[in-house]
Amino acid sequence: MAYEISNGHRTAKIELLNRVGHKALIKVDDIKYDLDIVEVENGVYSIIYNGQSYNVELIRGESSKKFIVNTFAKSFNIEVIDAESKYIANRNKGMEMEGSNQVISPMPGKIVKIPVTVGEVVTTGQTLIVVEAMKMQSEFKATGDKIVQAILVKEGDTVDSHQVMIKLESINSGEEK
Amino acid sequence: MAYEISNGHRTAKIELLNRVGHKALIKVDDIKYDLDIVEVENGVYSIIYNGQSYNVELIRGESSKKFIVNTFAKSFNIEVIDAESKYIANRNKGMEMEGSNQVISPMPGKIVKIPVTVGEVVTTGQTLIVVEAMKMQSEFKATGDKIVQAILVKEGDTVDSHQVMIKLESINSGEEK
Amino acid sequence: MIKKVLVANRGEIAVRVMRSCRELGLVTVAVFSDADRQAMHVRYADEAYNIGPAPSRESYLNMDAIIGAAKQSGADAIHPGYGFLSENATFSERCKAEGIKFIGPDAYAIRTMGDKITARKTMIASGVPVVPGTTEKLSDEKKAVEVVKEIGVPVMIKASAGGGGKGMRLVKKMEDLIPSLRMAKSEAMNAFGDDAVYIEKYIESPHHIEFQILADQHGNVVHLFERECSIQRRHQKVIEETPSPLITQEIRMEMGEKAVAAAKAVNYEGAGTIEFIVSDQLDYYFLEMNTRLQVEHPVTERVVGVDLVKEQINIANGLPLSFRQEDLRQDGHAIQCRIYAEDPDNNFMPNPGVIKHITVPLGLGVRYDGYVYEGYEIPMHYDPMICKLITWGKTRKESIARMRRALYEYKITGVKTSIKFLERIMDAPEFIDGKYTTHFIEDNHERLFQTKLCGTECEDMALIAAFVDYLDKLAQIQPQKFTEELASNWKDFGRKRNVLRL
Amino acid sequence: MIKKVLVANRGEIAVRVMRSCRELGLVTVAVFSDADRQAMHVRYADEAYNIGPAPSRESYLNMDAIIGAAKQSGADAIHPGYGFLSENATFSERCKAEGIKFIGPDAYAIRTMGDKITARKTMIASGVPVVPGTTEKLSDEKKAVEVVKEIGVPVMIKASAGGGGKGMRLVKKMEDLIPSLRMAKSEAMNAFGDDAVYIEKYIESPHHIEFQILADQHGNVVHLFERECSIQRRHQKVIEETPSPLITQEIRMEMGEKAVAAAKAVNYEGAGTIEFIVSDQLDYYFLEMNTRLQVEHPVTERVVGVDLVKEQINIANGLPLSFRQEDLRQDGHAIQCRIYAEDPDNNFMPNPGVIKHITVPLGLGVRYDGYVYEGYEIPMHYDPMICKLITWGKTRKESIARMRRALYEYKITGVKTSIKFLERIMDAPEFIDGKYTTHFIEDNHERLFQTKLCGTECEDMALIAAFVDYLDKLAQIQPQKFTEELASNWKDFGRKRNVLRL
Repeated sequence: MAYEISNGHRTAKIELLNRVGHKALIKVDDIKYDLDIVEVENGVYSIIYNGQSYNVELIRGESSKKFIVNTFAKSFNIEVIDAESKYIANRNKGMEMEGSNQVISPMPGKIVKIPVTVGEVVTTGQTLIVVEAMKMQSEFKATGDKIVQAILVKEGDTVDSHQVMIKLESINSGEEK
Repeated sequence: MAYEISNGHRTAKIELLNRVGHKALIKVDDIKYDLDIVEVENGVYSIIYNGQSYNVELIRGESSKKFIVNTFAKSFNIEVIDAESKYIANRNKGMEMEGSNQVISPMPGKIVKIPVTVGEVVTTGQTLIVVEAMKMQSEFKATGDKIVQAILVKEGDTVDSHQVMIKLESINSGEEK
Repeated sequence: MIKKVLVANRGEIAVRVMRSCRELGLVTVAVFSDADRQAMHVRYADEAYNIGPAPSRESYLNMDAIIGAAKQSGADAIHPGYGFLSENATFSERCKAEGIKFIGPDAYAIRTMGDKITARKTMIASGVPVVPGTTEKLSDEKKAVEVVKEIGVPVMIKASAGGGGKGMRLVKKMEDLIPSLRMAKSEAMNAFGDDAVYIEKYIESPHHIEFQILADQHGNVVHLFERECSIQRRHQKVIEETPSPLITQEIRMEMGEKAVAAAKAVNYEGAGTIEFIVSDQLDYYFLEMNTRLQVEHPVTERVVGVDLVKEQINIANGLPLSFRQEDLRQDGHAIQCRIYAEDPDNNFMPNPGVIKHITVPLGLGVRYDGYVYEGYEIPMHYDPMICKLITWGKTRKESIARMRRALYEYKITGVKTSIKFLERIMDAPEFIDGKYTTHFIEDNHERLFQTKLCGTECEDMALIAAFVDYLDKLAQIQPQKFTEELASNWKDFGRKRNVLRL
Repeated sequence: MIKKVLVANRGEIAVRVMRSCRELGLVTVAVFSDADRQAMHVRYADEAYNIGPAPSRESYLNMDAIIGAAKQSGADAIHPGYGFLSENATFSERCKAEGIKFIGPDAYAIRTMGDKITARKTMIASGVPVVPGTTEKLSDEKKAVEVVKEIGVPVMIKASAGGGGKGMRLVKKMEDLIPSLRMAKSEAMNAFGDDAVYIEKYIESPHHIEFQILADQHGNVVHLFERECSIQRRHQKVIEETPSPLITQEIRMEMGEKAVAAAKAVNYEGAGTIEFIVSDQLDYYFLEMNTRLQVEHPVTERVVGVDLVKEQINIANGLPLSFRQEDLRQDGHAIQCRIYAEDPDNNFMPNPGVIKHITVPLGLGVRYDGYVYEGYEIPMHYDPMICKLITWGKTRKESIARMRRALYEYKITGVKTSIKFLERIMDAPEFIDGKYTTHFIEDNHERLFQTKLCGTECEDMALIAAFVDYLDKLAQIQPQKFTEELASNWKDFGRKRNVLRL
């Protein structure tokens, strides 16, 4: 069975054609790779292809289909797309929120300051929230003229990575809502 | 509930009296230990008792009750003894084979030579089997005058750690059989 | 003699100090906040005491709690590491009053050097060159205009109590002087509770070069040569090396003498660092003194062959220095990279988290000073530095090649790090040629932030690893489903499908 | 110039060689047996090729397979490491014939030094002192008696093709000579297919001291001083150090000159080692030459500041040595401990297995050359060495203290190791005083095999860790049962029991 797999900027067809022990024949789009692949440590794969030795380290994401994968040169966010993922993706398409209308914490931290209130009109570049982690304060600013729709945290709160902190509404895009 | 626990040369009563987070009150025989204990890595415990910082590393054995435990000073074979273990221990007591009547491989290796045959009478110090591992050959010798009862491996075989290779029978202890 | 040392710090420096204590046969005592129960320094120490909640001011900056732990454990000395209480004159005094040896200078030296204006005055009095500018606290704006007229723009306005770039203002045109002065004073007041500022000539192509000194209780002071620390980002050092590729042997010995004079001026005791700003023409000026061990001390240790922490302890024990200036020499070249848990592709945003997997670089000429381990969660409360990587080579070229090799070997997953950014610095021609100033990172912005190419094959290997992992994990969870899905892929395709149709 | 290097080895030495190749910008090629697919050298290399089944003679000793991999990968040079094919004259010749540069000496040097009698003759001709004894293959028993009458008992009978203690016989009384000679000849025939033996004067309190040499293709030969390797068990080195605590500077320079003469006698090229046996009175005699890199080369690298693998490659490239004898000096002191997967408490039985957990010693002055990682299974087919731990100190005392600290930090579970045995050597007065011979381990048997005391508290901590682990794993498997069992332990004892009775 062929799967689809995406690394953010490219979606490829991928198929396991054969596998015996640590030898595998895998087709990615039109290229067939005759590989020697083995998980040497938890999450660390050693791949030998055409004599080349590759070390690939991956971190399993929140679902079994999502990975952060590091090669020597680059890091990728990779997702295996099966029927279920496709269904969810399609269902969400209509209701998906514009990325810039959420303020998301990229790291765990502590809320130092929220200089805005719900309902307030904010302009491009205005500071919405200040988060502190590892002795450094990061200011998160409005990327357009918006209205503060909801503030989901309060000063002194601890936030996790990827947590939504503030929701906004674009002012000049009435059709979106 | 109190358990019994053995480290080979000593069997102690052990009981968890209280535990909140990583604080625990544990009684070993007559001593109550008020501890801060936390598993910092898989199988590695950090214990702080009376300000002293202990690092204890353990390897889980074939059953959930057996451990090899390394402290800075020494290594122990530890076994938690519950009702089930006691029953098995009692049941086996009668039929337990004398240790020296089995030749057991202490490490994985390859059988190089078996200079004895089944039924052969061997004398103290006579070589029974030669095992090679890591470029070194180890000879296993008879610890008494015995009869070779069974040879469970053959030359060229690979053996695992703790595998029984040869069974013997003591000559001058007819009552044992 | 000291028998038991409490290390009032955490992270790599706590472990590093304890290593030298252990080599000296001293018992080590760790202190830890609630966030640090699982930290390496707690595991490494002979004894460990909790000193309060996660925020530094309630634990690692809490003098009462630290003195309390010292009393409880019977420690006869406290090593402060760097940061936290290491340059706190009150803490040095407090230790003295409690009869515990503070491993570092006394309050007088810390105070004198801690106030920038007082330090400038003291240096001028001792014949150590300072950057041309004011020697008094500036309150009169007219006086400021006079000074700047004399030394000429550009100038830098700095807070006397300052550090870390706060309360600093660069003035390029005379008409910007007064507004900048007012802003700097207001910033300084906010940041340090003290609006004292002073003005210095701004050096156009500055190099940051510092000298390590050691001073015993008997008036002997030596310097252990320089460290070149011009690779900085937002006034934070990123890479340090010794010897400096800039200065000559003549200037080196001259600056070393001035560094010794600076330490003698405050009756210094222990290890300290005199920072200089150096122009392209090798004019050098005193910048400030750090009255503690520096983060970058390992490069000096490697090239001079001295364990600075052991020397600190020997000095604290009242022993005279075991070497004279003429016994010391620089052998080969050393570089240090600081590795942070941060995302260089996202404006160096801190990135605390759980370390999933780590492979440490090892082998000839590599030193690794760190504290994290697999499964350890880097807390969000403290400094994002994960480790320091130090390489040595017979030549500067070899030590760069070795650093490149070490960075290649260093793998860490779970948090984002600055490793690839550091690799790009090692490949930058200006760095390789040793021709760089403190503007290096700014000047090389484009080169330093471009990501490496990963061709189709490399990209496909990433996809394949994820795919195989996905299939294997699926097989573990749903062995049945997996067999069905895979059946059509196997060579004995027909037979298996028939079985499944039954 | 060499661009791609195939490393015909495995384990720590393969990784170590690749590190230097990477620093030189060379592409690395690994070869591996079926047992080594997951080995670190395969993961570290840029390229990797399978060369056959697990047994060495079918893979790492298989010249055809290795040459085949070199051809396939386009490697222009082969580094043999130590062991395996490193001292195989035929392999050196074969590489030459195939147009691949063998990084090491030519067949003539390997053959001359490989045969002990020829080597002795060559050394005598070059003015290098050899142990008094025969210079010809001994076949005539009368001749043997004559020789021994001349030099006097005790004597050692050795196999000409020998090594590793095989075919050796110590003769203390004249009447034992003939029977011992016959046995040695028979053993030599069995072990090496060659019954040639010779007789040497036996040195009563021998020290094993060797000199590292480097020789380029232009006739330049230098020595990089000595290594003291007298701590041996069954003729296998356990601990090495440099400088030797035994010899004087005068003897050092004299022996160095003889080592250079020895290398010149066979037109040597590359890195090599001249082993000497030294008496308590500092009489020294040529023992043998190892025509390859030694396991213990890192102590020399640290103290002399030279990367020996890089020098080997530069020499192979035809470059002249970049330093003269007078440029080299010894700086500080270095010690190496070899850590084996073996059980010192059970007659050093090899102990292959899976590495469960490993904590590597790090920090100032510590070098760790290894190859195992967590989850790696050490195969039973090859050498039991896990790693080499090297420490440096300004003085011998500091380097011992640092080794003690490093051994303390080094934790490895899953296989038994010699770590604690090595710790006891570091604590032995004879070792600390630097007054030891090759009989050290025998002489100190009782001290070296006594285990450390672990008091009641230490013992109880071991019990407690096992107990808590048992309870926690039980709770994961049987949450219900666990709750019942524990209920009586909790403070809210009454309430919970009531709930359970419902």
